[in-house]
Amino acid sequence: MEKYLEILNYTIYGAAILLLLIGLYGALTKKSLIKIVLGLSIMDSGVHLLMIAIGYLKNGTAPIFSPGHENEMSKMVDPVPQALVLTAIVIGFGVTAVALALVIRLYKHHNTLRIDEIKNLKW
Amino acid sequence: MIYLILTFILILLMIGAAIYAIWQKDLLYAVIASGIISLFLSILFVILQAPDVALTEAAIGVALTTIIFIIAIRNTVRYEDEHDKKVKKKEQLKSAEQ
Amino acid sequence: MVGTPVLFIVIPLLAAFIIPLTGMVWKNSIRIIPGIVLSYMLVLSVSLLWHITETGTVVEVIAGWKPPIGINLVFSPFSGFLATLMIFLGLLVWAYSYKFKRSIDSEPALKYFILLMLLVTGSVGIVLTGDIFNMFVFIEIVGISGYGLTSFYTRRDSAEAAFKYLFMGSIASTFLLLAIMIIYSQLGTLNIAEIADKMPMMDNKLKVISLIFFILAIGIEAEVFPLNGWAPDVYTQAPGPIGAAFAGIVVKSAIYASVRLVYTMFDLSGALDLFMILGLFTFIIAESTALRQERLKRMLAYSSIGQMGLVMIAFGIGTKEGVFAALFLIFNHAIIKSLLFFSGSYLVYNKKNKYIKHVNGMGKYLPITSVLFTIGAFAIIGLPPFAGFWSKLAILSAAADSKMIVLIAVILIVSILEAVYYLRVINRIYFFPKKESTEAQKPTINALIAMISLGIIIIVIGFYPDLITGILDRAATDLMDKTGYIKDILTINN
Amino acid sequence: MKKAIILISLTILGVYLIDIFTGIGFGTAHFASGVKDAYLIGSKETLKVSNVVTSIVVNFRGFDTLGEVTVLFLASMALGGILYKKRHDVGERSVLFPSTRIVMSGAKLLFPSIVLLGAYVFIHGHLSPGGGFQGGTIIATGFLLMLITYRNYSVSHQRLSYIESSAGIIFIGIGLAGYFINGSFLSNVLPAGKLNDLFSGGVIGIIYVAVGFKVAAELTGIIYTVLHEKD
Repeated sequence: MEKYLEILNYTIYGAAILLLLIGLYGALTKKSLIKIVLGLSIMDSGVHLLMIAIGYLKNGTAPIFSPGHENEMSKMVDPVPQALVLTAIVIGFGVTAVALALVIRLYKHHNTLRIDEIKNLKW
Repeated sequence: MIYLILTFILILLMIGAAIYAIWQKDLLYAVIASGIISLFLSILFVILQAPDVALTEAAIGVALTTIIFIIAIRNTVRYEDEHDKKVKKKEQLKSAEQ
Repeated sequence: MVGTPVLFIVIPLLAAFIIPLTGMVWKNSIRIIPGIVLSYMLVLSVSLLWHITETGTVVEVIAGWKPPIGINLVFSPFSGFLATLMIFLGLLVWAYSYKFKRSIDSEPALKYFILLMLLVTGSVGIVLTGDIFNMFVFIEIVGISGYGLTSFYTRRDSAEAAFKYLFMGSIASTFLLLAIMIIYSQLGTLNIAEIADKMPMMDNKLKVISLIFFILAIGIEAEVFPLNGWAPDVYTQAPGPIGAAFAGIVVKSAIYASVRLVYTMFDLSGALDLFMILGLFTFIIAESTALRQERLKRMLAYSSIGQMGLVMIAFGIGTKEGVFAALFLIFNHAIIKSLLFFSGSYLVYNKKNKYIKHVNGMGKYLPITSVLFTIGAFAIIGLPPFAGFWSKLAILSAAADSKMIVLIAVILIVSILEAVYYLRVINRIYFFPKKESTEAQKPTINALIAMISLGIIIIVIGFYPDLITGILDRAATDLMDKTGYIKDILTINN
Repeated sequence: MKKAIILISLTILGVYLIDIFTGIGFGTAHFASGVKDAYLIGSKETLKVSNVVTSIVVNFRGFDTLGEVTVLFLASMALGGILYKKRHDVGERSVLFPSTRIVMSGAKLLFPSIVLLGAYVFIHGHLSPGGGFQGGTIIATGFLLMLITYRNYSVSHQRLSYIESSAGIIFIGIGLAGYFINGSFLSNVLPAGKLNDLFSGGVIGIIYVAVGFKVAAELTGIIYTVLHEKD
């Protein structure tokens, strides 16, 4: 039983990689511009989960020195990936907002969201 | 133990929501599904002992990203196959009503 | 000494936050402040470059934490040279577009100049930083200002080009994050010098996969062959001077990042060969595609991609002569391609599709611009009295020293292709009759100043290459000296 | 055909990634000596900040945060350029449905408490989970609620620009104070105080409050610009 539960642990990596692949698949094959942006944002979520999972320690605690527990340093999970993900999430939101603004403008010019009908430039 | 099972259920729901978001032709439903991914993701971050990231993901992923997608959809079209005849008819009927 | 490297980042950001406030009071400050900031950065970088010839590399720590803990900025001969070049080009782009969009109200202009200033700042940041995650942040700064500048005109296709760029850029940043995390999970650090120091501890399989992710991510920005689909469209759709900024500034910073990875961080022997093969593919395919182009800016874009391939070949040779040739090529390409973009956009000014045939007979109506374009074209082909000759010679002799005869043949054959398509344009400028309908647009005085100063630099370097070879030589030595780089950073006592 | 090729290559990528990450291992320490311990000790002993993520984001790697704030600033700039129109029409927002009375009064009731929560989160960023980004985004969601509930709720672009710029100037100003007093940008110029005190961590709290204001103003500006985009 315990052994099977061990395998459950790795499902977090599996889930993160699956999210990444599903997002990439959507971004590469879908024809609708909004679907493409959606795929990119799902892909970002996958990478963020992967980064947090790398920093995790079994039975660890959050990297905060709460009063009375100042000496539990060795049990803390790695704070560095968390700080990096914090930065990456905010950057990802900025990129998504710019992408959607571009989508709105493309729709205004071409009156369609389908990428195979917007091809003044070669893709 | 209970955490492990909870994690497993959350992961299954998340992957299901991701597949639904890519498969669904109605963009509004797809966007809501991606918001649900972010929601489960932020719970997962709490389980992985990252409360700071969970707060950020909850505010940005669930609220702001979803709403900005919805505004974009309201400004463009709601269906992925807008040239599908059925959908087009529906849209025409809607605009005739307004 | 006027300041320290951190001011290269902080002063432009401070100015970017101040400009919206002063713009409410005094509209012209929107245009003037970026110029002042860029000139200050140029003075600072030149004086620092002078300073490090005596004292050696300047390493600055941020927030007072010594390198593996805090972020550090490195101003070495190599990075300092590139930073100075980028700032100089940024200043020229600013001067060229100073009167840009003056007739329209100030809001788009505000965005244009702030985005341009931060594009330069982000590129300088990529070059100076000594931390891979910090590099990721600067790459995103460059990316977002690039998307904004590409879609600056509300023309039909500019949003499409920008979206294409954004799509590639997002995938690139995902792979970059993956590579950074793989390295962090193994070595527990993000500092480039410490990664280079600890690299032998890492498993070989993980090393290869993270290098592949890095090259995939940075190759998109550096316009390496299978990943450069976005570049010609962006060059075509962006405002004219921004094409020069992309070719001269953004691509150079991406090349710097990939070179830093291959030469300093990874100790894989096959990495240089990978570099060489990618460069050869990029060079041959881009130059032969350029031959078939009908639009002037598209042709210049493919030529620029081809030159980047040549730079990668030169870095791939792996000897000090190769690095020297590559740096010389980077310098020449930056000034020459900027001149070509500047003068080319006046030759096809206000034409809808900017076909090459629109330049017919412009030699009579725009004499100075045409002469400058001709100088640029001759220089990039590598004709003797101009700067481009010396860099082509340097790369050929570096290849000859390493006994790569096939490489020499390939470079010479492709150079003939290059000569064909440039001479075709020049033939049209001087010997074809002008069409009635096309109108010539006289360049503004500030654009003329920017172009003429570039032309003068090309000719002067052509006659006195010694002016530049000293600093290039020091930069090449600095790049090859891996242990020196690690020692400079990790043993700093500040 | 194209889909099949993409599926096959994605499967290969997935197998590779899973192989790598099972090799890296989950839930165990991966490296012998990393910067993690230096951050934990430095945060507790030198900076006296109990939330280690905050001390990394604001002090150890504060330069990243400066870049990140700039990315948001640039995104709102680029957004304004992409969706530029001669004038913004306030008052007719056909993008949204009209909301009912219940939603309207509910939003009015919730708005102050959301803003208060956001302010609490970024003031206590160095003691408890949260901080400038989190608090800023929470405040922005409060404004978002008001913007989508009331059809003619408007936020002054000029005022947002004032807040944005002055918060950015305060951030860089504190950094430059460290540069001129201690010789390195962003270094702590105020006394560090005692662990788990509200006034601890020196400049970290002040910088995080500035970041909170800036993020809130920028996100509200982004939402506002996109919301007012219509034909």
